Amino acid sequence: MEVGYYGLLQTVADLLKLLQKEDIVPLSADRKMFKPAPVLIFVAVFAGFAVLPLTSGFTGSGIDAGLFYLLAIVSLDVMGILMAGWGSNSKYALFGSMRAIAQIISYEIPLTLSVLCVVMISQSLNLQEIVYQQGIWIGKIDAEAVNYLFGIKALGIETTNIGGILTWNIFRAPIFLFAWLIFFIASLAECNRAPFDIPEAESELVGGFHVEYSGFRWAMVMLSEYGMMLLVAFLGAILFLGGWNSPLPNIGSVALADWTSGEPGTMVGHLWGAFWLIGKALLTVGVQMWVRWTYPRLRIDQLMNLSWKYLTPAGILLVLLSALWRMLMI
Amino acid sequence: MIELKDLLAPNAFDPLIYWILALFAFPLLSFFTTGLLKDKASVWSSLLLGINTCISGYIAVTYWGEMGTSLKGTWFEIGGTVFNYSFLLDNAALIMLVIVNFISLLVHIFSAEYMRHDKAKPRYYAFLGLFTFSMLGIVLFHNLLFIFIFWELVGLSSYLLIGFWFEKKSASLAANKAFIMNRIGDLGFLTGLMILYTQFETLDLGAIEFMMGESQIEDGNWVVTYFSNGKEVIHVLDGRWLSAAGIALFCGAVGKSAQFPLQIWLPDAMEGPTPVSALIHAATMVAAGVFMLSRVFVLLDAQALEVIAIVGAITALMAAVAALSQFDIKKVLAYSTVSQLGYMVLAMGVGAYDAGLFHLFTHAFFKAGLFLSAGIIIHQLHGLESEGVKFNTQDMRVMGGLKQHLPITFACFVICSLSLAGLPGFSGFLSKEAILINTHAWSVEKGGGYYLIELMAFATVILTAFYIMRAVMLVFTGKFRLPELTGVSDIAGKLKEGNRTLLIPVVILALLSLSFAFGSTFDAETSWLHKAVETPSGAMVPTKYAAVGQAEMLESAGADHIWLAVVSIGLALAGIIAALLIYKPGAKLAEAFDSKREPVSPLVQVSFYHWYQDVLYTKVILKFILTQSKMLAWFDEKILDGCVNLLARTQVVVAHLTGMFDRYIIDGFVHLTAFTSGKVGQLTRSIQTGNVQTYILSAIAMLIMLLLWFAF
Amino acid sequence: MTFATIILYCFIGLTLLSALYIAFTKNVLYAAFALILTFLGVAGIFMLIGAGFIAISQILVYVGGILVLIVFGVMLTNRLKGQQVTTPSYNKLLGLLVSGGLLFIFYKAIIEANFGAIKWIESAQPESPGLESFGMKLMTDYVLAFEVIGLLLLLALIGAVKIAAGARKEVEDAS
Amino acid sequence: MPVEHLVILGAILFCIGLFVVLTRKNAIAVLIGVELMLNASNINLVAFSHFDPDLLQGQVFALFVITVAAAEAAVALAIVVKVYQYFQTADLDKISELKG
Repeated sequence: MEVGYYGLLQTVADLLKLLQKEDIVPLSADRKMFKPAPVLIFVAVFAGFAVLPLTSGFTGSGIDAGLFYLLAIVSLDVMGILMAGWGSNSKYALFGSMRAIAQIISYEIPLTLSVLCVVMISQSLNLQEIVYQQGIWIGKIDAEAVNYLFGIKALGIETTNIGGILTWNIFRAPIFLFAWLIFFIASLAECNRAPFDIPEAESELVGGFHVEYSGFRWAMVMLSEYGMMLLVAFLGAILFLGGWNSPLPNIGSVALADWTSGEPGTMVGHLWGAFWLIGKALLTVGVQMWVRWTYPRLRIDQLMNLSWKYLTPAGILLVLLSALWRMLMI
Repeated sequence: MIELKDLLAPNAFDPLIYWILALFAFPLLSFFTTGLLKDKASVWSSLLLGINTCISGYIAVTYWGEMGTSLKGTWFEIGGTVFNYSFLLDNAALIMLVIVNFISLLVHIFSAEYMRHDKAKPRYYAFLGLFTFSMLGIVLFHNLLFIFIFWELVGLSSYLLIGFWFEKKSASLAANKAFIMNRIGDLGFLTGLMILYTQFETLDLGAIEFMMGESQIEDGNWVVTYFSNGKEVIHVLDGRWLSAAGIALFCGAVGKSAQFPLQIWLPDAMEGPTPVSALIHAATMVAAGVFMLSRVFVLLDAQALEVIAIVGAITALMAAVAALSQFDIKKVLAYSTVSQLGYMVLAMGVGAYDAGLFHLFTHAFFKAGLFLSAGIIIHQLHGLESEGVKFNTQDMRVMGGLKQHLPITFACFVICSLSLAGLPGFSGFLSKEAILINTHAWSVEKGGGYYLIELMAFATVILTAFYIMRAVMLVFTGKFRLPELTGVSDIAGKLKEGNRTLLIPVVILALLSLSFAFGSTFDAETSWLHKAVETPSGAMVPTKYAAVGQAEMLESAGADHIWLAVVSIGLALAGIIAALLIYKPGAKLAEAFDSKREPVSPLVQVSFYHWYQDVLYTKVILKFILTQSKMLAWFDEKILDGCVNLLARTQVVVAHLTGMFDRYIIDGFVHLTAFTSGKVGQLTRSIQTGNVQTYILSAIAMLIMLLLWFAF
Repeated sequence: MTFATIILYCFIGLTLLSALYIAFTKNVLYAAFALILTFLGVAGIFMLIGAGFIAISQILVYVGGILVLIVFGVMLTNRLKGQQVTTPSYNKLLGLLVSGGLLFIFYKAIIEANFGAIKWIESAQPESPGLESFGMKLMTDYVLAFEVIGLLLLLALIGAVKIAAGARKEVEDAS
Repeated sequence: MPVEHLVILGAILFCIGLFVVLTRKNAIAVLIGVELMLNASNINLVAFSHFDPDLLQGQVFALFVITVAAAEAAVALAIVVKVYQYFQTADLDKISELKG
């Protein structure tokens, strides 16, 4: 039984249903911590959206240190989870929150390192600027900026006006293919998605840190979790996959890139930009779901091993390589 | 004038030093390495000794000469005092070198069989090596300090070997006895060294001899003048110190060479393995004393020589008497050694340096031969022992008629015995003859009571012949007494001649006991060996104290040479014939011999118990000392301690009084002080809460006050 | 009074209130969570007086790092029997006196110093510097301090791990 | 917006931190107080930096202070955990081995 055409309104209906539900607070819970915890999580996650450049002309807040801000504000999420786990006064919740925190803090490091790679190549913390660099409108930010194939100036193949997929970060510096991989894996762990979902591990912990929540508080927790997924998907798209830039390059007179993206600031530009960015982000979310269905859950030691023994050293190596790559670009 | 430095100055480098070091190195190597080996120890150490013998032979041939080769060097210096080492390879040293090595080698070979079944064989061979090494030191060094060091080493190694079977109480006691008796003698030796050092400020024998020659007797004082580091030194000692030095040095020889009154250790030393006895008696231990005497011979004055002669004669006679009635074959030989050593010392005493040394050399061979023959007998008899049958393998009462069973041993034993008895044609005759002639000359010179000495020497001849033939008869003739004693009749058939390893050394030694080995049959004077060791002409000792010249003495006695020889041969023959008659098979004494127990006749007891010397020492001297100690202890305990205790009691009473004063009055003050400071401490301590926050609190409070102070 | 100034005072109020809450609550965990608000308030103030980078660093380091550490510390150093993790206090009066006294002195000093009258403050043109110049500054004028601080951080982390790791040994042995 | 207000805010925050440090028995609560004090100093640094002609000195130092605070917190908490394992308490009142 679905609501709406093809069940399109199902989410809205669920939301409405959950909002109407009774706000149950367990008797032994610490009310002062139990209650605000979902709010903190929700705020932390959705504050991150503030700096995302949705299109070429539309950004919540275009601050200089946008990327830095995003990483910082998202880490607030940890405190919320801690509050929730502790406040619930339930061992499952506590275990879940402990696991979640250990995992999030561990994976924050490779995540940050992979992001750092991008920052080193782009020389900017401003997300909008990072996106501009990856497309044909690079001139709008810096009139003298030039893109080369693989970012290597020595090759002499200028791609400034070709744009499209060739100017995406994973093309500007091909080592970013690995950086993006690390980013993707780490981001999966950041939002507690399978195969890194031991904090929720239904089979052992029932539901992780939010096991005691119900009603609209539970809805907020779930909303922020899926919000987080979308956020990291957006971030991945912006950092590595060209953001709102069209994937299609100009090939001589067949100016596919020009045709599939509008002049920044114009309505066409907004539409095309939003289309491409949301498309890329949803595709990433799709991959996340696909991974969830495909892979089994990791054990805690495997999880930690992966982060500390493989992803972190690889991330450090990539940072070094990015620095070298940046040398090639100028 | 004499400069001490010049006397001690090292001479030019001589490759001889390498040979000497090699001589020391091989026995020492044997000492250190055989302990690591097991069954191969005998072969290995015999090989090393063989090499050493070859080296000594080579050196002897190369450096054979009249004056001897001397080698000097600086050992170390303390301030201006030089301690040097020096070697002297004169003929005596070279012969001793060969003899020591050669007999040691034979003993090694003999022991290979004799000690075959002993588990501690490596230790045994190690000790043999050490023994040889130490003896070589005495022979080669020409510095009294080094001689003393090696002298002590010889003492140590003899102690180790006598007590080799230390599981046996008697063996360890015998070792102790030997060691202690030697210590008493060494005390004398050390005293002699000190006297010499005071006078000459060096212990190098060459230097001492030289300076001795330069020293004088003025107003009864012994004066030595020389330069030491450019400063003139005049040492003056009372003239009697000179005699004292000689006698003190002789004391060392008394201990080591088993002279009266310290000779009692030697018979007990028979507790060691028989080859060791051979080594001790022939070449190493007891020879050391005589050899040392020969080394210091020129330092001995007439007084000392007289003492030496008398002691030697007494020893010779006493030991010969003691040998007459022993049951133990090794004891007979042991007393015989003591007696012969007495001869040697006597020779030294009468100034017959050459005769004494000559007798030392000849004696070394025939006594080693006798001991090793006895060793064969003991070893073969030991082979008869089994679980059920135990007997004393050294007791002559179990022997008899061994001629049939051990023919070669018999032959060797007889040859060596005749040599000991001093029959012409054997080496013993030569050397003994020389001693007797010299003694006669000396007695004639001195006259009076000194004829007694000569009498003793001649009496010893007949006794020697008698006791050694007694031993031969009892051991080899008649019937085998063991089967009867044990009650096992077929035991006699099992007795076999010793194998080649045992026989070869004995045969060699027997051959060397024949006089032709020394180039002369009747006259010692013509023997090459005798010629090689000429008496030092002209004494070094200041003339007033020097003995009468040797040459004149001999000349005066030359006429008596022939009849002296006749008398001594006659005496020896008389002794032999008496023994043959008394102990011939079927004779009364020989038949009843096996049933003999402890002797009853007082005269025989005197002989058997060696003049009761041991008893005398334990009963009289020890008892005297013990009684004295007890008295002293009583005196100490009752009177001295009583005084002390009284004093202590008084002290305690006073101490109590002062203690009370201390406790109540002085401590009262101290406690008051302590209490006060403790209270103050408690007060101040309460601030130290150990709590950081309190500290911060007070610090900030202070800061605030400070700021307020400055601001307002 | 601009809108930004009102917001600024709001942040100041938030900071003070949460700090006071920390000072007077007995529950260590509440204090720790109230600290979030304090830090966020301070971050807001920083943001509004043109120190955006510091503000974000404040959030990242304090909230994302130190606070988590503190909360973990609370959890690790208390036997979790009941719900409340309380801490008694002592020296309350003395503490109040001393900190009050210090505050009084500070206040006096600040008023007397009259910062507003200082020339370089008076003539200053408050503006927000770019992130880029901040980075340039760090990598040029302050590069030594920057490197040293990095080294310090590394050493501190290694030290912390070393100190805390000792106790885990038996657990590892057991497994 | 006068600079005094911010400086006074810093002073108040510092004193609150000091109060916490002085009165709390729990070692971690004391640590919280220390963090408050560090923040107070940061406020001062940034506040003056706002008017600073050189503009960034204060901010740079504030950044350093934050870093040092992070290091300090890590080490301090490690020590507290260790102390807790040893004394079975994090109560500063009871950890007074140095008591005179």
